[in-house]
Amino acid sequence: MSISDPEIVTRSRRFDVDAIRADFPILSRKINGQTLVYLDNAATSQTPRQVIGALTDYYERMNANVHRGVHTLSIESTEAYELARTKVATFINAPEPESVIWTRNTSESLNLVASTWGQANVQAGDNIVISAMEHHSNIVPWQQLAAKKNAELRYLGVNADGALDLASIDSAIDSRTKIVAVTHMSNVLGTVVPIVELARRAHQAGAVILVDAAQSVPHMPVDVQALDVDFLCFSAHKMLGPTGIGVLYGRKELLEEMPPYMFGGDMILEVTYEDATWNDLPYKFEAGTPNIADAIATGAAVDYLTELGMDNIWEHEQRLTAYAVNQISKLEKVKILGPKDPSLRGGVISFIHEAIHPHDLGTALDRQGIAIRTGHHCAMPLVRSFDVVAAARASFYIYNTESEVDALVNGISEAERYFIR
Amino acid sequence: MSISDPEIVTRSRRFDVDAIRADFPILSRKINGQTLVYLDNAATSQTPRQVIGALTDYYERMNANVHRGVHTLSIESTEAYELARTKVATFINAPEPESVIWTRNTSESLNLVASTWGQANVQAGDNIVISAMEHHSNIVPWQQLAAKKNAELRYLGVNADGALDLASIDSAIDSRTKIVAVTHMSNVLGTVVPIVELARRAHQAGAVILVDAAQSVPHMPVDVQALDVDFLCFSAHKMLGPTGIGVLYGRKELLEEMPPYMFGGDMILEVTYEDATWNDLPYKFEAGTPNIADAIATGAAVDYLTELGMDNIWEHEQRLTAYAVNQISKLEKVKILGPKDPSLRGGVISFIHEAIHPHDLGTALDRQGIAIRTGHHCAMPLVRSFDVVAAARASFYIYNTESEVDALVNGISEAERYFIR
Amino acid sequence: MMGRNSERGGTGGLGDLDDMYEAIILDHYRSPRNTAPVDSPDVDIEVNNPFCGDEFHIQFRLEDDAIAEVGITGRGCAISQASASLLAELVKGKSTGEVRAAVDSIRRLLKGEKITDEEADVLGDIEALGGVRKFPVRIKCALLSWVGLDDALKEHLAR
Amino acid sequence: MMGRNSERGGTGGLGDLDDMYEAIILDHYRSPRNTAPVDSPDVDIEVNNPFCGDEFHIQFRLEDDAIAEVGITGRGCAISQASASLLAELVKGKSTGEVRAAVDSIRRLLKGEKITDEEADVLGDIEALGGVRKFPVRIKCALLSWVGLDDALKEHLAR
Ligand SMILES: Cc1ncc(COP(=O)(O)O)c(C=O)c1O
Ligand SMILES: Cc1ncc(COP(=O)(O)O)c(C=O)c1O
Repeated sequence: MSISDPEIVTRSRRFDVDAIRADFPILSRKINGQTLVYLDNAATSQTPRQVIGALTDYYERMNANVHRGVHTLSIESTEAYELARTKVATFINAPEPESVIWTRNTSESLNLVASTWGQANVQAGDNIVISAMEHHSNIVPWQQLAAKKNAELRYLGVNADGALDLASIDSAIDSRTKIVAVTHMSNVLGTVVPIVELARRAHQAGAVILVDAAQSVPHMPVDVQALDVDFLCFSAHKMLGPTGIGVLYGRKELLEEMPPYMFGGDMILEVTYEDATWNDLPYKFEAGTPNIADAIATGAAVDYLTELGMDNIWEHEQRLTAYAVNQISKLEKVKILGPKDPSLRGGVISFIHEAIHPHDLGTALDRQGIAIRTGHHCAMPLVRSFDVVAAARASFYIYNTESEVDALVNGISEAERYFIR
Repeated sequence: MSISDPEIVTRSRRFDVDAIRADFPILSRKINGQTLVYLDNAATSQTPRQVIGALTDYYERMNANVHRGVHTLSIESTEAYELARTKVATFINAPEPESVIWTRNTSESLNLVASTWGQANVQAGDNIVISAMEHHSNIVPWQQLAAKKNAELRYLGVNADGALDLASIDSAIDSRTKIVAVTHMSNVLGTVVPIVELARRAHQAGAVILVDAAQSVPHMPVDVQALDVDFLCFSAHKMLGPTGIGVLYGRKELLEEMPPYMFGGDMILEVTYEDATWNDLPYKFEAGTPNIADAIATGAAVDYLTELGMDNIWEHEQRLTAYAVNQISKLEKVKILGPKDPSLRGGVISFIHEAIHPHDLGTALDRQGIAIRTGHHCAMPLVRSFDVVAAARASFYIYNTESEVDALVNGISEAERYFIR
Repeated sequence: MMGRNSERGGTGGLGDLDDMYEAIILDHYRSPRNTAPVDSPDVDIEVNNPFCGDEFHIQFRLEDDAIAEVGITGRGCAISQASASLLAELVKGKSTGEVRAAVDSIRRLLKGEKITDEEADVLGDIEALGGVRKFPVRIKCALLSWVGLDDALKEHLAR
Repeated sequence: MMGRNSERGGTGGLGDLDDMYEAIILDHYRSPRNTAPVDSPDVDIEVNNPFCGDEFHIQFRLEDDAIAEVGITGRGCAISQASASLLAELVKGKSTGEVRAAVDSIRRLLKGEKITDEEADVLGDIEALGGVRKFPVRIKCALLSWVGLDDALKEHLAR
């Protein structure tokens, strides 16, 4: 994230948002007579024609079940499927492709680790450390594991300004901590969490660290070796890819020791009527026919992002976020949750209107073609800690512009004129 | 499957294979200079432009995360996603859409039942009954469950002619049987298993019955109420749909009692830092962002199949299978596994060449543009019971023709000329 | 994307929002009726929708099987608040049977089913909630207090 | 699809199959060498590939660190059978070090890496296996007996 590096500033001049927008067919759609302003990227991102084309191409040219087929289509689809895995591995700088496991989504990646690694490694009296700003998918699997194992679930705190309470690390992580499982970037507050520091502290205590990177991998350079993390989870649908596919990266030594998650198909080495043995990584964790087409399309999404440059993407979003925080703050009745300093956060801005319920605001914006998300954002306990039960959230990606931020701010004013008299 | 019904014979005249073939772009692909002859449908089926179009349309027009979004795209994608569920429910005559759960594939559906229902209902001393012709995905989850619970795994036998040994039911199913989990149609032998009879016997014993319908739902009319089954599992990719999505149908009363499988996202009702409660069916079993695009495309596949008529499809494949069994049997060195009587089997024909190893045969056929599968077909113990470790398999679908069967037979003769001198 | 701001400027931008937020709904949202707590209520329940966080506290006192006094407070979106206020107005003085019939009418109205002229007469202003039909995710908001009331009545009568 | 049969008729249909199944491979497949069992072998192992079911029984006897006698039997596809037979021919009389070097050469050959002229000389006919490179799923078949032999030697030498 060396955004002050001169080389990168030069490259970012080539970050041509108009050209990017032209790659996304949906962005020219009219909603209620207005051109779509899509600001719900933290929920799911839109899909460029390159990714849609990868899907179409797969089904029109090489669709076949992978692995062990001797016919041409099967050989080609296997190669394309494994090439996509290699692309993802390179993208996050995984030491080898077989430590990249395909799952359905971030949630499945998290459940996989809690069920297999957790089942094998967490004992009564141990503790599991997560943070108070996790998505439900990184809370509930650990609640369940802790309850089953008689282990303790501990929370790192969140300050009033939405930053992680670093002081809480001392009391949370100790010699009985088995795993620290934290988000890299909050999907509500936009807060970026200091993973390197947490990884150091976790490893010092003899624990492993898992990172929920659903909101970071799409938006910033993520290097699993530089971060020194043991597990990393993310979803393709939030990074220009298709729905239905996600990734679990795991340190190879850990993955090798873990029992399988599901049984059948590719994950099998040998079966008798009495017993079975498991295939090598990564197949040990991929039961049944994989999501071949969407894996290949994820490879195309990674190509697209790599070509833009993750540094440039982060810089674009930082600029947009600073502008948006500034403009939204001018609205008197609106309060932004999370860090005000744009350098501490990504392009996810949740806010509360003191007079308009988020759902009414969301509906009023939708009438103007502006898509935001409203609700608890699958982070009920966190949202409640701000003394509300629902918030509005605008979140950005590569194709968003300052004039779309203007449309949002203007749209909120319109809603005020409508609801407040 | 009333294929002698005059009404249906009339309709089948309208089963126009040339018109069907025109819907499948891949079928005009050249492989090694020859037009593709795709006979690997039991592994995965090809995809018509209507299904590819549903995917493209989704990403170009309405891509958004489902459920609880108040903006137009989210409302539209939610409706399309739930409409697809309703289409699948109608297709298998499920009493209500919420008993249709989206999974990744048949394997995940089977693992889900073994892990949740199995975990809650199977106790030490109980037994689980499967058959000797199951796919690994319907063997290993039950082996694991039995081992964990100290329960017994029992196998219904398979006769030398590939039919289920009905006599073995008496000794296998008893008052300690908790579940009978069997394939509807063998992916190796093509054998159609008498589910109605097994369901009756299972229910008589107080057990539930699960059907692995991966090879039946794509090819014949399947009615969960007429069959009187409790669980039914299948994959979209074998029925013209996309990869990465499957179905678990379950009787609502059973699904309601089952604990969730994975945690997070849509399956949550409420979360506090201490605890969580679950959403209603079907969401209780759908953690995280679902595979929205592929669910919608599965709806398009169901539309395509419904328009052709499952009775007509079954009739077409019966005709083709009878022709293929007859033609292949003329090859002296080839032995077909499974029932010779076409009315007892579907369009999956595994065979062994006494002089050519299946892999060499597969490669030789591929050089002629003919795609078959070779190997153990994820049914190692069954294949071994025929005293071989690998077999060649040709399997048919709606777009296959008698002249493709001729090409296969001719291709085998070519391979004989090449390998045997 | 340029010029978007001016393109959509003015106050006409929210035109068909009126389909959902009819004047009567905005009125009840801005000035909800019957919000005073009820002394020694016969029914005293909380209803909530965890997905949007809307929460209402519904109390009422019965006299000879008719609702003599009602009080509803809570927080929620314009739709759920107006709906709760409209409900409070409707039920006052009605017998439990009449109330449950009205709940049934409104459920069918929101599902897009036909209701009879007599039913419409009973609902009166409440028919305005029908505009929500076009916005399926908001139907739950409109129904929240009604479903809560119905459950509470059912339970009360079963006692 | 019509006329497919005649279109592809004749014997020319399998043209580039020869890339993989060179004459030398077909020859070793049809008449495998050194299939007789070895008396009191120093190394006696089974290797198998569960995915295709190929299985070989490899035995050999050492004299002064050289392979004096070798016997390989088993079943598999043309590639794995020919490969096993070629292996048996190669190793006879070679020192364990020479054999392990040859295994390394063939591994690199099949990975598509360059091998030196000296290595090619050692491999001789075995270079024919390189044709399998174009058929990635079959590389495992070609390597099966070599990997098994290498593991067995490694273990034997470690004793
Ligand atoms: C009978 C049977 N069961 C289960 C499966 C597994 O299906 P999937 O790989 O889609 O999970 C298959 C497909 O190979 C099958 O044929
Ligand atoms: C931080 C975070 N974690 C996890 C998830 C869950 O991702 P998915 O729904 O793709 O499983 C999300 C997305 O909503 C998220 O933002």
